Amino acid sequence: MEDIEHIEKKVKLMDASGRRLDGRKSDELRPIRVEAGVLRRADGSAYMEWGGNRVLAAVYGPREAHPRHLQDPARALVQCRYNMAPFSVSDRKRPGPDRRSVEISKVISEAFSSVVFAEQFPRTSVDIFIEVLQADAGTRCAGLSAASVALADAGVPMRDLVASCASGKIEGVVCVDLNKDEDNFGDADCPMAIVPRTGEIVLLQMDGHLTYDEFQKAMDLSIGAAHRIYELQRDALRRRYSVTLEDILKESPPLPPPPPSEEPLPPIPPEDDFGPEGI
Amino acid sequence: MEDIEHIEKKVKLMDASGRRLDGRKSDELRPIRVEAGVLRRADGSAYMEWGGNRVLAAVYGPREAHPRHLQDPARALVQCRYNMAPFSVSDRKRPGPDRRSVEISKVISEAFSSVVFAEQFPRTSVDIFIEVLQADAGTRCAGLSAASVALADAGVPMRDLVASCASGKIEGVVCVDLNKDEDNFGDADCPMAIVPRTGEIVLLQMDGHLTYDEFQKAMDLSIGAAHRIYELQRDALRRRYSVTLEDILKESPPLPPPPPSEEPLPPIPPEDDFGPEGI
Amino acid sequence: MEDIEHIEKKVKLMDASGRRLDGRKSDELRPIRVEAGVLRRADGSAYMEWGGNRVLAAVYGPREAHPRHLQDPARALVQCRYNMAPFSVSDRKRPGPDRRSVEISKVISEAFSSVVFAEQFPRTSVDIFIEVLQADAGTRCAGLSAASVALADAGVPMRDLVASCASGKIEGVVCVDLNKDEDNFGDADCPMAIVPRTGEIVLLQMDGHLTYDEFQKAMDLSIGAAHRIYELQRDALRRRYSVTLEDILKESPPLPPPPPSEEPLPPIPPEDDFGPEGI
Amino acid sequence: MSEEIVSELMRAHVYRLASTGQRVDGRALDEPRKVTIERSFVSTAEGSARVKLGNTDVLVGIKMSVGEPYPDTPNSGVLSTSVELIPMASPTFEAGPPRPDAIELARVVDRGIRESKMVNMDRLCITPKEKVWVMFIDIHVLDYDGNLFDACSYGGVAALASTKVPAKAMGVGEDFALPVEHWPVSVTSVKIKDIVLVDPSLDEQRMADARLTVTTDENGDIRAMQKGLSGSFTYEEIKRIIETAQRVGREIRPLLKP
Amino acid sequence: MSEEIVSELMRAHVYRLASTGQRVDGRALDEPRKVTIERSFVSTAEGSARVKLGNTDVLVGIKMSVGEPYPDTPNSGVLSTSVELIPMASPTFEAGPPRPDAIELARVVDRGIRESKMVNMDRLCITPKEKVWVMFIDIHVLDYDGNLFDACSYGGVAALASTKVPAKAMGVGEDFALPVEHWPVSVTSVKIKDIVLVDPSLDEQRMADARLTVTTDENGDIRAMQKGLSGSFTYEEIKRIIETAQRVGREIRPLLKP
Amino acid sequence: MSEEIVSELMRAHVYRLASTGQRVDGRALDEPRKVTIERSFVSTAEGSARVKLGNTDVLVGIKMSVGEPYPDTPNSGVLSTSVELIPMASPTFEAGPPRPDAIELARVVDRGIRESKMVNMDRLCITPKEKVWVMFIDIHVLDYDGNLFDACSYGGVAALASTKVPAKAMGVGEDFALPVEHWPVSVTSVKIKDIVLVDPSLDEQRMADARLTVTTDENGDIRAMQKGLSGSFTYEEIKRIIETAQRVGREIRPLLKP
Repeated sequence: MEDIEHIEKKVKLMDASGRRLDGRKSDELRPIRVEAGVLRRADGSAYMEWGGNRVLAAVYGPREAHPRHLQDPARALVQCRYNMAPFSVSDRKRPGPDRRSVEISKVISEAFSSVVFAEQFPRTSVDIFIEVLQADAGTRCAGLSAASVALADAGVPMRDLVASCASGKIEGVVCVDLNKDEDNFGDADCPMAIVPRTGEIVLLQMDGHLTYDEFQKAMDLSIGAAHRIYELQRDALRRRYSVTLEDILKESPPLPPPPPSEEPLPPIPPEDDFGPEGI
Repeated sequence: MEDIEHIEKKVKLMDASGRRLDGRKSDELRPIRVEAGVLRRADGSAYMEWGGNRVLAAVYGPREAHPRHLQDPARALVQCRYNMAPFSVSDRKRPGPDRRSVEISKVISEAFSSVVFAEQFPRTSVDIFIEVLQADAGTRCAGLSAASVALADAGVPMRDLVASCASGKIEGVVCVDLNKDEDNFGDADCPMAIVPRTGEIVLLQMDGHLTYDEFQKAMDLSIGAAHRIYELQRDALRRRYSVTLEDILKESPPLPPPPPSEEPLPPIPPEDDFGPEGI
Repeated sequence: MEDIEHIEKKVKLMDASGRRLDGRKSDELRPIRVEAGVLRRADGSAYMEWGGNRVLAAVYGPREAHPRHLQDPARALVQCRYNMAPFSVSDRKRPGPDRRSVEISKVISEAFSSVVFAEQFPRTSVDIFIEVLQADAGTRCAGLSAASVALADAGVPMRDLVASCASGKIEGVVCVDLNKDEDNFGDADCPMAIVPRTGEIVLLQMDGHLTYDEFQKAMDLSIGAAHRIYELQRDALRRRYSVTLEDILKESPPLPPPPPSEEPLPPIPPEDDFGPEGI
Repeated sequence: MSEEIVSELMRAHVYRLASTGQRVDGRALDEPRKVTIERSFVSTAEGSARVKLGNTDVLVGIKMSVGEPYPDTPNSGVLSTSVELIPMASPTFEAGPPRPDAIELARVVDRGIRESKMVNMDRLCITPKEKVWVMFIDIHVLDYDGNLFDACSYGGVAALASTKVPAKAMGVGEDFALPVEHWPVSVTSVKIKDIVLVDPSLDEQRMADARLTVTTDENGDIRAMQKGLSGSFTYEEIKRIIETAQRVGREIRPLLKP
Repeated sequence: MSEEIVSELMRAHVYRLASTGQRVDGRALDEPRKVTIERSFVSTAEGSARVKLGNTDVLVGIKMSVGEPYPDTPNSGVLSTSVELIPMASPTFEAGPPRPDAIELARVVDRGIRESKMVNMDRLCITPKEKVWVMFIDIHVLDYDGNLFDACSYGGVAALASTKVPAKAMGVGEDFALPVEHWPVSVTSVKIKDIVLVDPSLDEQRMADARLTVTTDENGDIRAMQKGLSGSFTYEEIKRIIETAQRVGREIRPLLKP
Repeated sequence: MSEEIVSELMRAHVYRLASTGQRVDGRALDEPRKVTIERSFVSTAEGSARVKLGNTDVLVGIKMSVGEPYPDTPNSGVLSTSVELIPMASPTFEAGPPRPDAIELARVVDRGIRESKMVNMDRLCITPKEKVWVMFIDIHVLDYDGNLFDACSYGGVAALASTKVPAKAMGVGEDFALPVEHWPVSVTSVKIKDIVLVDPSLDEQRMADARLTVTTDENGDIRAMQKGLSGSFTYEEIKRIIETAQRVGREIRPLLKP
């Protein structure tokens, strides 16, 4: 799906024992780290490292939608802008949206639209900004998962977080969470996103070649992975607020604003480069 | 006038007996076929084949003009957008308006402005869309003539139809209705459009080289041709509605909407590929 | 600062006696001619020749600012558009603003903002247009100085005129008013603009390499030069209106409109190609 | 495709019908509209097809030109797909650069064709690293009555299948038909509340909560998918939609072949 | 050129005068305003002309560069004409990309020059198929008092006629004057209700119903025409306008020559 | 940087404090905020730096590619600097092409680096007239709390200083660090009424009347200056601001070195 780069060569992506180039098994995720509340100006924010991906998500709103003629008298607009930094890929990307970014922004906006309690905030917009700082395949899943945390950090009332992970096929084997080489030289990529509490699928794209059986295997892997992502998202919010997601969600709508800082911030593990005020 | 293509070579455009490459005499039109009411969504539409030209015209309105600051409190705006499909010419045309299209859109808009009873519909716009699907010189005349039928099909009140045909000069001979080769290698092209009932000239452009006498000969040919186009336009409306143009015009303004389909549609001749619901 | 052209070669910019290529001493200005009231449609205008620069400035306003959402309920917007004609430089410049023009427009707008009595004209804009017709380094200073005269010619109430001149360094010597070669091959360029009556600095930019001492020398030269420009600006207004700037400024705000032409226009010197109605 | 509002009355009517397995135009829930295809409509194009899917009407033209390959695929032709949602086709379409709707549409159509490897792109290489055939699929939407994803995809596939590469005129060999190897068929379903139906008409599409486009090949394998709109699907719904896409795909595929 | 509204009073006044063959500025109906031309105004341009037509004031600069010919005219130079309606010239002009008015204006000026074969384009070929002279006509409108079609055209013709091709500096031979072979003159008339007058001032142009620009050459032959505005002309009116254009063209042509 | 309105109350508070030499965040008037720099943040870039200046947070990435030199500098590399004021960083930033604020910012950062001759551009020539290294400085503003001029400049300098040129991968020799020869430091002061303070926070910047950015090198010499905003400075104020810039520059310079 990451169509920024294609290099034509033959690469052996899996060894005899079914291990992938980076040593993972077919159902294994890359290392993931997520942190909530990393920016000052934004109403909510999150930073995520997922394999070689580094993404930042910020949320503003609900705020007055503008220009005015875009306002929906019945509900908030949920608008996402996915953007890649020029230096986030091997060949410099020209600043500004390309067709790929426009499409990804659209499907992510739609994925969140049914999860946010938009009816509570007519005429407003909830603006989600995803910046890919370093890309390594799977940026839309990472961006979406980070944005979900940023929405919660902003106190935007939601039915649940959204969790996202892709699966794909490499050398005939269905695997979860492809990295860049696997995406470039693999046979299929299938990003999806779910609402973990209900199992609803809010984002689904696919390209490549999957039999019906392979597709089901891929979905099963993605769904399992999304639940693991969900745990990491909840952990991040718990670290940030010392409350559980359940506490947050059960009180919503509306979600109360985070306690201003009466609770001491949790200690940051030493290998963690960024405190709650950094990304 | 069709400046899409120029190929530099010497072409013999007329034989000893004064016949043109395609066998026509100097005052002879290419084969023309026009059909009204070919699209569902548009308020009015027409399809025209004219030599190798294939053009489609659609009309929406009178409808609220937007953006609002463009509204004229005294009359309807008559706005035409002439557009060539990327595949309508030999070398693919990039999508979107080029300078030539902008100019043609402007002169066609102006040609219709004095014919439509615009004062009856303040603050509205009458939007005319012309799509050139296949181009063979004379697309603006074909588009304008088709748009005229589409306006009538939409029930837009008008003083008359507008009929259009170009003349030009090839190898020193003034001829009507140049085809692509004649336009590319000819000496002059002079598209015009008239209001047949009054003889008023509402569009006139020319480039090339004409003496004053030649110009008058060209005008005479174009005016004659436009009257023949006018007959074809009226026939198309008559086939569509089983009423004459006179019936339509004498009742306007405003033109009543076409009878919903109580009248059976006329049979389509077998060589005719498109029924009234196709183009 | 004039980054339109760079040609890499070694040029000797100053001779042994400290004379520059065009014979000037380090503190000498190029020949300057300025004329007020040279355009009909604009509310005020001025034409300036400054060395090889030819610039035209026009002012419209105070007039209703549009689009409306830009209106400032407390004061007039002072907006400048600096533009270079495509033929004003050796290599044709594509029409429309480039990044350099945008920056220059911004700093000139800001330079005038504190000088115009903007509070007297809420919701309006004072629009300043500077057209560079022929460029020879120093166009922003020439444009700004001409615009100042155009503002006075338009009767826009101001605290004072603004006068502008650059200094720079060539072959280690601080000089005033660099020409194109000096700018291209020199070591520094430092355009500035002042309010002569108060000495306030309203525009200051610099690039290159100046020690602190050299900078002060440059500033001293520029300030001296700006006062000479100021005299020329006042002369132009005096020739135009047969009144002194002091007369104009002491009566403002608001400046009365120029006497319609009861006063005979001053004779134009024979070497002067344009009368008060031309540029 | 930014849709007008549908009246509540219409919405209730469509949904009530659908609950009993019926549709306004008489179709069954899993029944697509009639597809008619006219090939070689445009003689200035190297290939073309006019597709009507019910009253949705699109015209697709293929232009071939000689250009450079992408550096990372030096032995392959280049494919470029554009959709113009011209204002002729609907009161909701506006002139101007393509909006997100049109971009998504073009990219989904492109993916179905590209990922199914319909055209053997390696056979469109003229000189490796230097010269390859560039294939432009230009989709002109003429009349909009819903489900552009499928109409545009059928048009693209049918037009490619009728395309002759003008090698002789370009001085690079003999003319040849595009080397078509697979036959992707796109089938789109939408969900209205809890009901799923295939090939939505305009009214149905306007009130849909979620959309899923599935492109399958002649083996029934999945080559591309795209979920759209703000609603969600259950896993079970997705499986049923894929099965429908496989079945409908088998019905429509013969129509796309020349 | 999107004009401000003219007061009804002004409109009535102009029309009443015109009915008796008079105009606000004292001219006869078929009399153009005074044309003054200053050449070589801009030393950074290869050719230039400042034209005043009454109070309408335009500056035209010619830049020459070396570029590639169009594939279909491998032995001919290239001509490109732009008009900038800069906001300095009128409160109704706005900054930004050219609008339809400016595009039409540039194209009509271009056609007059191109179709009259004023410049022998074949003599601007340096190496067939590879290198030719590209000629940019850039028109800067400084002060707008009506009838830009003619003012811009005169500026373009006069500037071209004063242009020296900088071949030496570009390393492609010796400098030479542009090979001018014909002398097109554009003459514009407008119709206000039933009255036709030539070279409209701004007020006249604002209230005009129809406009016709006729470009004739030194033989009185017609090289380009453009009708504009929403009104119409009768055939007889057009013939008279052409005759006026031929006569006025003869008067103005000498002014355009260097 | 088109700022929101600051309340009159806040304005009065900040000014009253400043009159007594104090600031809301406890700094002295001539004291910059804390600068922290993290290098090599982005592995896809050839060099990068994340700079925090107080709570202002910018990420700068350097990309190197091989391209053509400008005709007038055939032996020198090419430098291109862009700033994206992404809407993530502030409610006042909007998506879209760069506005005048962002353009000025990028050009001032660029001038500081270019005019100080920080990088020896002649050593970035590969083949004279044909191939040189092109250096893209892309500045991504993540969190905006005032004074972007200095934060972006520090990011650019620090990122360049950590950049390794990927010559091997491009097949043009061995990798090498960018040849850095000078160390420009940008220091910005603003004036609020009659008080001048260095490195304004967002609130201070919002109410500032005038701004002056001074870039000095390791010798304390001036390499670039830019005055901004609608207010003015006296000559004396400018001299004091330059002296502050020299002193603060000396303090910050070591932080920018790798």
